[in-house]
Amino acid sequence: MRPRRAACALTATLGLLSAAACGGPDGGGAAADATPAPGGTLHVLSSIDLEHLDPARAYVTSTQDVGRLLYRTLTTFAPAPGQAGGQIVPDLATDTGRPADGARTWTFTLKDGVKFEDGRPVTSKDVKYGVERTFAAELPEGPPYARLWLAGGETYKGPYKDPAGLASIETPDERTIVFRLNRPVADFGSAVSLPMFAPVPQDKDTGVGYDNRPFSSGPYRIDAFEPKKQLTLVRNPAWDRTTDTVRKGLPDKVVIDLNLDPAVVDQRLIAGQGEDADAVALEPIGPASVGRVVNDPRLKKRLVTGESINTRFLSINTRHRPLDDVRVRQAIAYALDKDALRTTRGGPIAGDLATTLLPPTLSGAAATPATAAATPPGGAPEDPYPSKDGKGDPDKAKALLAEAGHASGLELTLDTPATAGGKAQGEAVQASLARAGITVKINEISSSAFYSTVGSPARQHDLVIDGWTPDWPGASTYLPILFDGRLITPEGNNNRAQYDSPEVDARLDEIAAVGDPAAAQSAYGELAQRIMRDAPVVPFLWDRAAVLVGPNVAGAYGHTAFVGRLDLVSLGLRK
Amino acid sequence: MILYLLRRLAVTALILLVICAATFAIFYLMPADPAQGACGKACSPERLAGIRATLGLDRSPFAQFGDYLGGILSGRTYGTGAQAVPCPFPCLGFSFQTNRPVWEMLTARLPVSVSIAAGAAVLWLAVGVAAGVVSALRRGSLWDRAAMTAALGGVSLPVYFTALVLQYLLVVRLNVLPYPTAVPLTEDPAGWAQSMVMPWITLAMLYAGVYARVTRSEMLESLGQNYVRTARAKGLAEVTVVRRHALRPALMPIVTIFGMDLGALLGGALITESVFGLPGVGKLAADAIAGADQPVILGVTLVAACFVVLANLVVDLVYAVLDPRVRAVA
Amino acid sequence: MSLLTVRGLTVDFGSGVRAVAGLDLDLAAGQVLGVVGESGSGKSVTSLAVLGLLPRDARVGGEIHFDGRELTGLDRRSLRRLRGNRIAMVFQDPLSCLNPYYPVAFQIAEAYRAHHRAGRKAAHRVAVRMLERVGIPEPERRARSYPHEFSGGMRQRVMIAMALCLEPDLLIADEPTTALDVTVQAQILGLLRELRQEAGTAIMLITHDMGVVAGLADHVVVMHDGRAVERGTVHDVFHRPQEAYTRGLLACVPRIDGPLPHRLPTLEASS
Amino acid sequence: MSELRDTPLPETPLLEPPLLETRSLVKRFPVRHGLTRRLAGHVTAVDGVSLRVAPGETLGLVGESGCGKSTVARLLTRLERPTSGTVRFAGQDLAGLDERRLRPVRRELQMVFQDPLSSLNPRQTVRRILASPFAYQGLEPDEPVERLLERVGLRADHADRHPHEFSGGQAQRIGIARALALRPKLVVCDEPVSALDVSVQAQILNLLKDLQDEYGLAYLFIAHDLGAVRQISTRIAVMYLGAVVETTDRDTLFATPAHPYTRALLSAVPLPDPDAERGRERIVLRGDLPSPLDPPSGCRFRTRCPKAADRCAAERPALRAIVPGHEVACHFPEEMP
Amino acid sequence: MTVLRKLLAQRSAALALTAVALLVLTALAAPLITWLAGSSPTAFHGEAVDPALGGLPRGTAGGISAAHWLGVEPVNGRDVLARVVYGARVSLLIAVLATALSVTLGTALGLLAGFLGGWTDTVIGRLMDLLLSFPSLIFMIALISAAPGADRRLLLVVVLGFFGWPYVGRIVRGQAMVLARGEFVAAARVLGASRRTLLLREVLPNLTGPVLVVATMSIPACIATEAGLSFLGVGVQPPTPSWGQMIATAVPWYAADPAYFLIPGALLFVTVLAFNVLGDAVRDTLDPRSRPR
Repeated sequence: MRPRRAACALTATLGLLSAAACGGPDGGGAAADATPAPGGTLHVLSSIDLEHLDPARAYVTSTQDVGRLLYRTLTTFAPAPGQAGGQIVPDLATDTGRPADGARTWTFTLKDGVKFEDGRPVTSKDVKYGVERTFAAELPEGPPYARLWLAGGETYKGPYKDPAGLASIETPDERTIVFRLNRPVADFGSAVSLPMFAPVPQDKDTGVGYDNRPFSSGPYRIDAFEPKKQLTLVRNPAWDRTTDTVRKGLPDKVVIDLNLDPAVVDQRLIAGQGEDADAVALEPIGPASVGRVVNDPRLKKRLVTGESINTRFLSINTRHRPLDDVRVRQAIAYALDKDALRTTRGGPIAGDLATTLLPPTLSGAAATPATAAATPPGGAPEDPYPSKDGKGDPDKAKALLAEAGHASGLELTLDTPATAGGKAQGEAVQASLARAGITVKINEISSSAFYSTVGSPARQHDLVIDGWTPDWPGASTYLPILFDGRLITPEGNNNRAQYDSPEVDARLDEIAAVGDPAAAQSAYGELAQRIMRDAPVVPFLWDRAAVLVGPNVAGAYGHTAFVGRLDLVSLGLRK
Repeated sequence: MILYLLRRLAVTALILLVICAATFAIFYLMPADPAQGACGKACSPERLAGIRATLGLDRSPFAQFGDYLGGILSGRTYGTGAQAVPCPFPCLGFSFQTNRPVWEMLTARLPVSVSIAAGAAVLWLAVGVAAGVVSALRRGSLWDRAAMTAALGGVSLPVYFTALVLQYLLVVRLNVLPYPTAVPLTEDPAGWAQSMVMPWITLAMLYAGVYARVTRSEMLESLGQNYVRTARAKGLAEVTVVRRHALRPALMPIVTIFGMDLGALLGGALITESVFGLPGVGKLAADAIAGADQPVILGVTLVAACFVVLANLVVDLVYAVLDPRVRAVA
Repeated sequence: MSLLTVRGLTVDFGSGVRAVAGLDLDLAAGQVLGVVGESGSGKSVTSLAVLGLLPRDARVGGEIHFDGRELTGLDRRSLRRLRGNRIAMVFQDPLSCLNPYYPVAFQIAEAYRAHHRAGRKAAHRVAVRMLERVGIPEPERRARSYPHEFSGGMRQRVMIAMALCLEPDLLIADEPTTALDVTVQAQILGLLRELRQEAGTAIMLITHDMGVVAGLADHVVVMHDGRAVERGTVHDVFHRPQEAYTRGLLACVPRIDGPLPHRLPTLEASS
Repeated sequence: MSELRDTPLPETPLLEPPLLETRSLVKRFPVRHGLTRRLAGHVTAVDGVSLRVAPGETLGLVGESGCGKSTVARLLTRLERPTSGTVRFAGQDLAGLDERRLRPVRRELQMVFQDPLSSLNPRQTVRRILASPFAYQGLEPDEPVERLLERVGLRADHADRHPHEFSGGQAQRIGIARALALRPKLVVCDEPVSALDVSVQAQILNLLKDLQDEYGLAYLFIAHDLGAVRQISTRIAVMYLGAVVETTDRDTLFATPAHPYTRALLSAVPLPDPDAERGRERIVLRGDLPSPLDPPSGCRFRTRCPKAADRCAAERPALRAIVPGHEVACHFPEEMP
Repeated sequence: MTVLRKLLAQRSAALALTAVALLVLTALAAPLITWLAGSSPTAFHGEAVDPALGGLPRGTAGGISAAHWLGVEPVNGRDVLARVVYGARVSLLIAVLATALSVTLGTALGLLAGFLGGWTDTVIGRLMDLLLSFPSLIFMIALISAAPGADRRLLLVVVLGFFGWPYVGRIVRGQAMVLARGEFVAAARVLGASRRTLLLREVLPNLTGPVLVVATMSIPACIATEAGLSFLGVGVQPPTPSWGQMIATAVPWYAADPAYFLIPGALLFVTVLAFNVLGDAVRDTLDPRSRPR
């Protein structure tokens, strides 16, 4: 297994705006039958906003997808559909990193001839500065890995307060950069694919304002950006195609319309007229459009499907009575109508019903790229709480509830974000649990307040529709974050089941010490099954993304790293 | 007169201050914590505190309100040192979600809202007032009944219903118009008009109904006035009687509601802009509310209120110009 | 020869009310005809019927001859040419009869221009001259004033100026002094008297006030319930009233001269 | 400032102590104008009015519109509070009384209004309207509503109708019945007949007189119609621009008016007699009533007075008796024969 | 009641009144109707929708069938008829209660302001101006989303009522001002009526006309605003149906399943129209000026 990344937990798992959000890998190279040509203007239609273009703050899939057009990172994902896209390849660096000292020291060498948009060469100091910025309190949203892993990271306050810099990042010369870590990190070569490892020239750093106009090292630079409205990218003349094996840089211009109505995005792409012929959607199509697209062979040809490593599940607050009784939780796991939940997201096109925590792409079986392309859902581990067609088994649930002393039913509260998708899913949970005699009250929370509410054990209720995408393919940024009882925090908590099992905690530590990624992966697979027996969460969907592209767009495929959405760097127009 | 204007402006400022304070207070009660939102997934308490300090959220509500007011008058700076974010006058706050001063966001969105409001206003005034005048002149006729039924229908149609039916018919089914996009008038007048047609019709259907009804009843009122009888007794042509003696007084109340309506619309047609996905002030407000971008909500609320209050002032002044009875003593 | 002859005039309203029920009137050029009656007697409706100013739902029957022309059923255009030009009208409440949005001179000039080819300036000069003639002080300055800036008496002078600027043959004055105080009423009546002598305009004076008629009219018609109950010269009607109604009307008005009865005689009419 | 404020009321030959007496009543209203609602000044609607009404008599208060006569009525019935001056009713000073302590006084001091229809609550039946005097005073009605109606010449079956079902004259009869329900001693009649047709006027005037004869009422009868005032009054006061210019008994006033304004007023009333009218000498007043916002100095009437002299501008004439019982506020009153 | 008789004499008003009555009846009889139709507003009917087509209802016109007379909702297959009749309950109840609140507040405050005048009038008048110049829609949304956990129906009633009262207050104030100057009020004062009596016995009964008119006009406005708020995402909590809620969920489906959008939309339109026609008729009946001569 190679290191990967992703990062869409925030908007993604709950489908805040569009029906689907984060997804995973698979070979969805549908409309790849024509070769893209250089030139023209590519339009991208998005129903959501781009959160934080600043590489230090970019932690949402769509931003990372767009960011790849703007800046280069030490390593990155291969520009390929399916499992192949999960592969880490060199980008700024000449290789995927050279570990030493038991993976405590990582050395990268920069390629020659990589330039910023003003023509100056990208140096190791720019990369170091870019990483140091992520320590600044003013630029908070990025991933935590630099702070967690770099030696001395816990005390460093960022370059604005501490201009001396972080000693554990060394730049012996302009093209060499050395990271000294406080622990062995086998995945570090994957971690440096995150945007936070992109170069930032210190003299161009405008602090918080850098978000509006990051300095480009990729094929495009920002021409104009108005948040929630439009981002216009034009060709970066200093970009040298020969240094870049990942980005094709075909269109002359990329115009990204933001914050459109999701239904309008679908309809414009279905119509595919005028400029919309040269357009692609950034997000998957909504449930309401599925019927039209699936029934029309010409439209179906323009639908690009990509698999993701995202799992959606219902978290059960194991600390609340009577949910502290495992039988009650198991009853919920039996009762849940996974198929109804999937229908709210568009039906089978939105992905496969989940049978366990880890999607096939992450489970031990799928750990080798060779088998990846053809992983059928059947390859996944067995569901401990099976039901016919995933529609739930209310009788079994009732029996379990009776056994636990709740034959007369119980009442639970479900937290959902106040969005169309959130409501639809909430109602599906409500209806399916009602069949087992469980009354669910829906507590709508304004989407902006949603994470701070459910991330606070004091404020969260009994149930929450949740989900997780690891930062790169592999369970190392999944199970340890979600099920380690020691990581339950009073605010910003990710373990929303508040699952606290010393046995599981100990096992997590053991796996973290395993050096071989493949062995670790299969160990994680077993642990996932162990956790499932306690039913702290009920997985229901392994996401897939179905994205519409305009008739004149070529080179489209869904990319695992971008939860199954299009890989923008490969897109071009047919003529 | 100058003194009067100053006094009115002072009252206006006071009203805005109260609106500002009320909005501020409500956001204080909101559960969403902007610092938490900015801190992200892995947020340590220290980082949270740092963000709070930068955003000024660690100060007392009153101090924050004071900061805000100060910013409007003289601009302000968020954070300190190298990371200072300038927010020049008039600083209506700074959106940390989009990294823009609210004022800049508003001014960027205003042209769209103005386009929508102005075009719709022309349309509804033309249609509504004309229909109302004809109805009043042919009171009880078939035309009158038809027009008034249509007007009542227009008044009863929810905006989003009209908007979506229009979009379904004109765009999805008949394909005669493109989906509305924000095209600046200066760049592509035809595209601008194409994008604006549906919002104009949507709003005009609602307002033309209102205006037709008001015009009709005002016209009936003024047609019953003794001075209209005098005008007829003078032997004036009927057209002159209607235009000069009946319509002019009837327009006075219309000026009032027009000012208010236009003022409210300039502050953003929340639903219309949302349905058509046009990035005006209303859409900005809707998005800001969804994202709990408090500075933006506060800014939009203030600016929208400002438009209404200023529209009130303008209406009063226009009244003074149009009505000699008010003008004479002013 | 009679300037205005009304024969068998009937006016019915859509609501079924018959306001005038067969009225005959004669008014010779240069003469003043007083039409008296209480409210609801149909006197104002009669005056509006002459000018064709009744609301649309009113049905007018009978004949109205003016200067030899039949007015009922006349087309709108011809009727409009007569209005203001040959038959002018002064109404009861001068404030509500003047449009508050225009200066008084404009409203006078407007009447003038409706019937004469005249430029704005020329018409304005006519208006100023007329204001002067009806006794408005500083007519040049006051011409640009608005109706609300005038007192009640001055407004009625403006109305009269407007009515007379076209030198009509007939002036219909419908309760011209009712809304005014007695001292002002005396001024306006004086003005009407003067104008009649100077211009020889015939006046149809409609009022409920017997005193006003006595001072100005040559002939009198007493109306009651849409009919003329008595007609004659002013002298005959006041000194030798034939009808009980006329006598009652004269007797029930408390006077400032003559004997003072303890109780006033009253009409049998409904109260 | 009025120089008249403290002038003692001249002696009048009253047989009894006055029922109502006002001294130097003044009422000012602030005037706001136009768009700005700017305070344009104060209108002194009533400027030092002193009046007396004896039991059983009728004092006519006459004047043209805007002279302040209606304001006097509202001051007497305490619908307005005076700016200064006193109102004594049956020996009691009403000035300091609050609404609660005024209530018993109101039983004896009633009012009849100008517009008969708008003075009756359109939502109430006549029965309820006529019961309200007792209800508001907390009394039991001492006679049935039907009896009250008959007294003012209406039928008993009118009791359950609403005001809009009545003609103006009938409505005014109801208003009178309401005012009389509590058996007052003084009724202030504010233009009670001016909204009515002439024939109805006569009936109401007769009714008022009949009721006076029957109950020994006193009236303060306010009107602009000199004929009506002559018909009903025993004494008459003439007002001009907020002040009384002349007061005397009825016959004297009409026979030998002493104030130039009174004379002009009388000469302006058209007589229903063509011969008398034609030969009549008329005093036509010049110009308009001066603005009450900016009244002329000295004598208020001097701007329109045919007799005006320098003294009139300098000095405001006091109301003084030229013969006993005949008071005039003029520097140059008409000589008495 | 004469007003009712006069209303029934006008054809359009009679029609509107019938429509409103039917609506109220439907709302009251919602359980009976769903029992007859054999449906429930919350039960999912997975078999009625096709997951492969994104949950589009099977069959024509939004899945209209013998089992589902007005079709089913996409995705979850809930019965549209059941939701529409239960939605009528919620929408009407909210509108009526909000109107009751705004009319009570508006009448009380408008009456005080108009009758008492002076500083009372200044304070209340300024308050009304202030509320009227508020961008109330923005404010309502912010307010509702700022109060988590509260009963949305109650919150909607309070918010709609609170922002609605100045419209009532303005009219009542104007009327009360005219009435306060009326001679019959002066007559009552001369008779010794206390201020309380004047307000409650003399002035208030004369306000029933205008208040009835604004109330009739306010109900459709509240229904529409409630629907608008639902449309913008701050409606009643699921799975409670309200028309606005239904329309809001139907919006993304308007092209794929127009019936789903049109049914509650058309009902909303007809209801608002009926109330507006009724309001007009009430005003015409009570205000003789606007009656055809």
